[in-house]
Amino acid sequence: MSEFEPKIVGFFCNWCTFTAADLAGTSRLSYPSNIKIIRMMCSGMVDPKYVIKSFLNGADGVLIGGCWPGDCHYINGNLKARRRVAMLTEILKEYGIDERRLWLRWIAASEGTMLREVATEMTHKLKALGPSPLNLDKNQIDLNRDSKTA
Amino acid sequence: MAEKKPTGTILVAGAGVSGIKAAIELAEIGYKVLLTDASPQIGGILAKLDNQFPSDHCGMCRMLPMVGREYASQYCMRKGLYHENIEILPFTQVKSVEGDAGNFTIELLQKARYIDTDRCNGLGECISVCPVEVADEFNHGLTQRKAVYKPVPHSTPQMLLVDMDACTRCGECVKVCPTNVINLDAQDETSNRQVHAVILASGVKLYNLREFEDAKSWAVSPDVVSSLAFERIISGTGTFDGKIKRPSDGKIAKRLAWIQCMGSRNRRQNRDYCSSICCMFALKEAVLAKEKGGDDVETTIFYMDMRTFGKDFYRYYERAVDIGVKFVRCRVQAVMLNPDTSLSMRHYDSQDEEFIVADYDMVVLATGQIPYETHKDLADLLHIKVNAQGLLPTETYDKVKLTKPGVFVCGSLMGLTDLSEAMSSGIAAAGQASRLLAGLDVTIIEEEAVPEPRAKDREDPLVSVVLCKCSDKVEKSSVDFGALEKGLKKLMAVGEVNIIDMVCSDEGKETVLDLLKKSKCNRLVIGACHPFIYRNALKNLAKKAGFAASLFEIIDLSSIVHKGFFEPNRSESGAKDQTREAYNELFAIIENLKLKPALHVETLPINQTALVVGGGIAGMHASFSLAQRGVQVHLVERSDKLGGYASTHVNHTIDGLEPVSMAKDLAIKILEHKNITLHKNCEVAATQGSLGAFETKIKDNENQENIYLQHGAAIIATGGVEGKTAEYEYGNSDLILTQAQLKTGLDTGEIDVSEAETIVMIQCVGSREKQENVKQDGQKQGREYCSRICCVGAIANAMTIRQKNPEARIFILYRDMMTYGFAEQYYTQAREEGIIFVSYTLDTKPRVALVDGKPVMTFLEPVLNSEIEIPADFLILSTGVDAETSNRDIGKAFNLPVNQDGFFVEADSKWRPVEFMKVGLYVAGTAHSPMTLKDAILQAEAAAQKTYAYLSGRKIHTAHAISRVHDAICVRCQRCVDICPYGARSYDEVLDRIIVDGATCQACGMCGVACQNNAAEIMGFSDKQIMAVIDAKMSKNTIGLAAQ
Amino acid sequence: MDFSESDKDLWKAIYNTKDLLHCFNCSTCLSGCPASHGNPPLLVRNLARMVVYGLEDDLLDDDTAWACVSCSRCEEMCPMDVKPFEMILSIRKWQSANDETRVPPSIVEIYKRGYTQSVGTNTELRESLGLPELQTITKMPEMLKLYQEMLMKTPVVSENDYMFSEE
Amino acid sequence: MANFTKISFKKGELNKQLADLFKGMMEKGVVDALLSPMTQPKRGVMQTLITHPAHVERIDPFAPVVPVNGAKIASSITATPSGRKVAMVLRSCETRALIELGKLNLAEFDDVLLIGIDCLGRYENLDFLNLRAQGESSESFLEKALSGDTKRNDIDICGACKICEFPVADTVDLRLCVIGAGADALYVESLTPKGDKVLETAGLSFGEAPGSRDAAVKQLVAARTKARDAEFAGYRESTGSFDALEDRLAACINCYNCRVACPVCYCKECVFVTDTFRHKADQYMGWADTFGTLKMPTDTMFYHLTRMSHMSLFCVGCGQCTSACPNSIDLMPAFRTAAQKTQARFGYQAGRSHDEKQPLTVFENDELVEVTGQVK
Repeated sequence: MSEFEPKIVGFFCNWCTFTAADLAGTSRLSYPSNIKIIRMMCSGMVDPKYVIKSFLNGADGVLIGGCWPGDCHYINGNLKARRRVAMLTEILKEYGIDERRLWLRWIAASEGTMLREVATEMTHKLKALGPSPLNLDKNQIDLNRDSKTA
Repeated sequence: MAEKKPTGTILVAGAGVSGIKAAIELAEIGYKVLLTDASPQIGGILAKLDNQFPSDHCGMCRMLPMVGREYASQYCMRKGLYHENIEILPFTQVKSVEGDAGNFTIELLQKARYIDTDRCNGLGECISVCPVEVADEFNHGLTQRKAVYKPVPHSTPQMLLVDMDACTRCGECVKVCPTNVINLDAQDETSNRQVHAVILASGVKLYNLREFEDAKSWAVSPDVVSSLAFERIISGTGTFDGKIKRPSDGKIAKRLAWIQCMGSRNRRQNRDYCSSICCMFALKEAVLAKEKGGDDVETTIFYMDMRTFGKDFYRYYERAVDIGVKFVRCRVQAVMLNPDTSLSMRHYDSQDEEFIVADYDMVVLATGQIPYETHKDLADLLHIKVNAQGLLPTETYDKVKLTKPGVFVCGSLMGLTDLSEAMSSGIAAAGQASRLLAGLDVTIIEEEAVPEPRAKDREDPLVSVVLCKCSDKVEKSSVDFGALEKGLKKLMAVGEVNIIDMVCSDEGKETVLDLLKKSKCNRLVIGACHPFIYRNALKNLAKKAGFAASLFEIIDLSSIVHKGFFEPNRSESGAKDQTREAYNELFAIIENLKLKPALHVETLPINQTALVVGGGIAGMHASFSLAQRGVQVHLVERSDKLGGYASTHVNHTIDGLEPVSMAKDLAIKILEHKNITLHKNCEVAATQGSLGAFETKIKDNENQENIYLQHGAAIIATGGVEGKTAEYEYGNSDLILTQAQLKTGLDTGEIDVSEAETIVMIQCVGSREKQENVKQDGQKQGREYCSRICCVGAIANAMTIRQKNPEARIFILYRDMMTYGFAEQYYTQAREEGIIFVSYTLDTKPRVALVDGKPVMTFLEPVLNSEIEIPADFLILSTGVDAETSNRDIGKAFNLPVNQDGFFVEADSKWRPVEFMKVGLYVAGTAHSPMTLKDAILQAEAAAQKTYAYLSGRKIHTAHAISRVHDAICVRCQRCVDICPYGARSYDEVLDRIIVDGATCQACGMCGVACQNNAAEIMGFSDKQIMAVIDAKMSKNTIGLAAQ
Repeated sequence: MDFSESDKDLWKAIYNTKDLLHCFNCSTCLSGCPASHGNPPLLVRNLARMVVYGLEDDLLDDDTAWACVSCSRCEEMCPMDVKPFEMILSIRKWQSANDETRVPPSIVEIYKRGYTQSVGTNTELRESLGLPELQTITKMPEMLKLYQEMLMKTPVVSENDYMFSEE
Repeated sequence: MANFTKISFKKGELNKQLADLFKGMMEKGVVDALLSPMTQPKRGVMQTLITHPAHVERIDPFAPVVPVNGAKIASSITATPSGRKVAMVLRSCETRALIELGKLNLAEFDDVLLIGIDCLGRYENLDFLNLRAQGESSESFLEKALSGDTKRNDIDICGACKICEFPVADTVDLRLCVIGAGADALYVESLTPKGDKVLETAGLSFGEAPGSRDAAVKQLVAARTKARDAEFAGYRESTGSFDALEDRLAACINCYNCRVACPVCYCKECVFVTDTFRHKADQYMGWADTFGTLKMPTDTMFYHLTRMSHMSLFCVGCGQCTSACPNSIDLMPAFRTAAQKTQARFGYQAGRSHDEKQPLTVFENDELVEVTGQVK
């Protein structure tokens, strides 16, 4: 059986982490393709619903990338994000979703290297943690396989 | 047929932050800007700085336009800039400037990059094969780069170039280039352009410690670095990923020292000026070193005067002291290299009277500016002569206006500036240029008419997908485009899928345009290689084909395709994964587009009237600047006459200004100007509204009536007053005066100093001290800031006394002489005139006793470390500048923040110094913080320009993406109002609902998250869309691809 | 410190150039001064300050100007171009002119030792670096004698020969 | 502290004494209106707004039932000005929720006299009606409940009340104290200057607290806290995983009663019933495609977790969610355990004080550094 490849939803701030991801891409700093990037205008725009939805859809981890405190284009959206993540972590923990599955990281636009490090580290840690309790696919019918065998 | 008027065009030479700011300001009005830079990139020094005082972070993107943000780039500024009205020309020198104001012909020399950056994909295949390695300028030689390189590693688009001096012409890069854009035989190109005005923003060179005569004393090791090189060391993107390591051996550095005034304040080397920003630079670096390096990092700053003169600078210094940065007031003679490669320096401790030799791991030199050469070159370019100081000659009162008409300066050309001044001066220079252009027969770039919504935009979503094959790149990649096309076509919302070769090429674009014009779809996705490069070309393409801007998306196929490109030998399952990945990305963007409403801009009417609060010099200057450009101005002054503080107290200044007569002249111009309505004896009572439509109630105290003024924007220029004190026996003797009293007394002759033997002045009375330490009438009275004008003011008064009485002994007791910039020369001159300067600290404040009515001074002479007692004929106190007491009331009326010192708090201390968070409200002069006359005028010009940018048109358009309120489900809890960082939301009690100011809203989405049921929502960024994107990205549904 | 006796024009008498007045006490001159290692140390900056203040008596009593070894490093590095070395020489001249009997102990030191500053301090360091022991005139009695005879010919020594007698 | 007034009553006259007290207040103009639980003409006890003193006599503040958390009602009559002074008789859970609503501009306290009662618990609505039908009165309830006995014919007070560590309302102007007061008396305690003034105007004297009150309150709180901890531990044991939570909520039918009943779910309309969650048919099909099946109605887990993220910081533990569920899902512990954690994270306690800012409305530069674990 092939190695477990965790799925990570990345909510990246347009002004920093999203650009860092682009930089990493074009600087050929390859980072794990486990991250599905969704561009946000600000980490403070990440509604708790998005995080919950991601986990419910089977994400093994959620990475929110924002600007360093003081750098936020919208003054303090990142600080708001930090409080929300703290709140969400507490709720998720209560129901068996390990806090190591929800990451908030400050990654500036020029920090393509850091993005790669964070993405790699998170992927490694999630591999060690194993699939999310919401991603066990117990009853899943793999339609692809079905269609081939059919 | 009437000849078409030319578009107003301005050359901004120098694309550092002040040049960029000037360019953006002019572009916002609608003028065309040519923004050149001699270096291969834009951003100047700031491209290197990750951390800027006072937040120790960046936030550079905050200088992007607020209104009309969609015309400009919306990404990190340190990566680059785009604005529809700005033509950016890096690696371009201005070779000549001929002609006069309003009609310049400039010759530009565009240096060959040897790479066609329009077609380069920025992926740097060439870099990996280049065999040449040279020191990298960007990291100050701390790292190596290739001959073909990216000048700013993190810029976007990545504008590569070949360093022909280093290139061996081996041709490897040409061979490997996938897009065939390298031409090693490219030539420099010259071109002539017509412009109406010129703004010089090229900055000045910094002292290079390895080039100059003292080098042998300092540059004894690679571990002695300049402060800019140190920025690269602490930068997260820098040489050591932000770890503070020694360049020589890469070992962690724990003992760090900074040496100030390197290359400046040096009369011997003909650099008798202060570089102004190095003190804050060193403070910031020392603080950062401690924060990044850990508590065990020792930081020592060797200095002469800590020049913490700007707003909040002193508090930052206090913070540095608190976290343990050590300050040593001593200049050292040399850095010595120890046998173990550590560095050592010896200094003298005057208090303990002993020499101390200490070891350091690294030494940072605060290398100052060297302006004369640059100024000389620019003067030659303009066919003018430098002034007596060797600098470009400027108008007496306008720092940004050269005596040569039509040419303006900003940024460090005026003298090394901090960020805030770089911004103000950039805006002010733009303002001066726009004043010139307002009087010329030129026009602005016509704004495209807002397109009418098409009928089909309202129909069910149908998406046209265009995918670029990107020539052979895709052939090499393992994404199966055929399968992708088939899969996408199965989606209900997809109307058509077209795969085109090279969308970026002219033929490609035409093909796409033809296809799209015939399309029945109402939404469009283009998958192209590098959206940052092609975004605008593709946006125009979509527009031409009639697609609504909000119903068009570009997707970066490159990141997926390139993966295949770089790893062509991926396994079959890997290739399938990749195709699936591309499918999922496209699926997500289609899902998003499907749910996106057609957004249209709102057009807001603009009342082209400005309100200026305060009739001091700043207020008058701003009013006149606006009136001259045809803006109607209401000028509100509390007293019964114009002029403010400077015009009543200061007849002449040390730099030859005559504020009283200048204010008088200005007042006459104000009174005579048909566009200005003066409201004397009036006070602001209340304001409501937003940009373009404010209404302010003013109280006419004379006629006891209320007046209601309608205006589109307002400038707060309330000024300041001389500080009060009860220290040093003030008030108990006629011989103890404030500087202002002395000045007036000397001018009127009421104070006779001809017989005086000894005159003592004390600086910083009640200033730069914790508020709680200084009490007066039981009130906390300390000014925890530097008032900026007192040191030069004291010197001016001392020199006047010296003229009247050459025999008098004059002592100036100071803490740090704040004679920054070229004011340093006054300080030198004063010493030359025999005025004696004695420093004191908060622990060794001078003491005064009244003996027979005469002040007898006792103070510590710090050099000789002994107490001096001396009777004085006069004791003069520099009591600084207090904020206008009315600031708090005005702040309340406009809902503007006032800091603990009573000055107004600007939107951003670095990037938006004359703006308030609320769009349409601006600040100028001492209302902002204590400042010199010239700085107040500079700010007034800047505030007027900000105002003019919006009031020059009858209407403005909001952005497409702004937030809105769903009243029916809104509970009016006002969490959105509280959380909005821009004050764009308010609760209207009469209507009982939440109002959004569309011009101010920046679509940050804070309201949307704060509002738990989406009654507040960003149009085009709805929860519904984002959740659909999550669904799509996480979708395991590969039915679309199953048939492959 | 009593200021009533100070002479504000003293600098004109000692070192009549405005160069001196430019001094802003930055301490460059003393931080690398070899004579600042002496006891008492030569503190060039302080001398400049005394001149500026016109502290005549104090200055007359101060011997440190005589400890200067004329390396002129202060002159080379002074950012204000005060020319401190020139000032030191001027102070020496002024002191001699204003007190003919004045023979500073440092001259006695020079007479006895043959040089101004002790050089014995770095013996261990020299040894560790493999450098030979420093050959000083003290270790060459004949040379020292010659040197002393030479000095004895100068008026400042010969007129005060009682101070130089060996006991 | 001497700010207690003793009001003695004869057996069966507790409500009459209270009615007299409030009537006096209204007649003296201390307040213009009274919001209090009142016996209804047909059946049951409901919060009732009384503006005429003549109608005060039917009030029954200690009736062990809370059909609707009074905070919502109080909000509706104070969020916008009415020009009237109103006294409100509420339980701790109601006042605490009301304080949270106040921070959201949904309640205004200037014209309100908050009167808290000592609360020994409430019965579910139907249970209460049955007990009343069997002749139980508020006084008989109090009498037994004060001795620790709340069970009647196998019917007990709700789970939320058994573990409620706030039997006494704290952030109020006046408090009607029965704990430690003895069987024939009740104490009116003033906690604020506003309360003092009311008592003065009403002509009541100030005296000492009943001697045994403090100890009795402490004992009750300790017992409840212990019960709470045991309940939470048991809950976490059984429902600490996502699977278990899914199992617990399996019967959810998206009726949203829990959020309608919740006093701090303050939205006019829940986001889950807005357009945001009005999905198109192909969306459902897409979801079904992923696993081949799709449980309908959708978004039940999403709803509960989101609601937790929205209100757990304000949760006062009143248990109305459990009471409201038509499918008997015991939601209270699910939300209270999460609330315990989220509130603790910010050192916040819902309803503790008017001045404490709600955690998601204030932000500092240098806080919660552990979230990212990054230094500059």
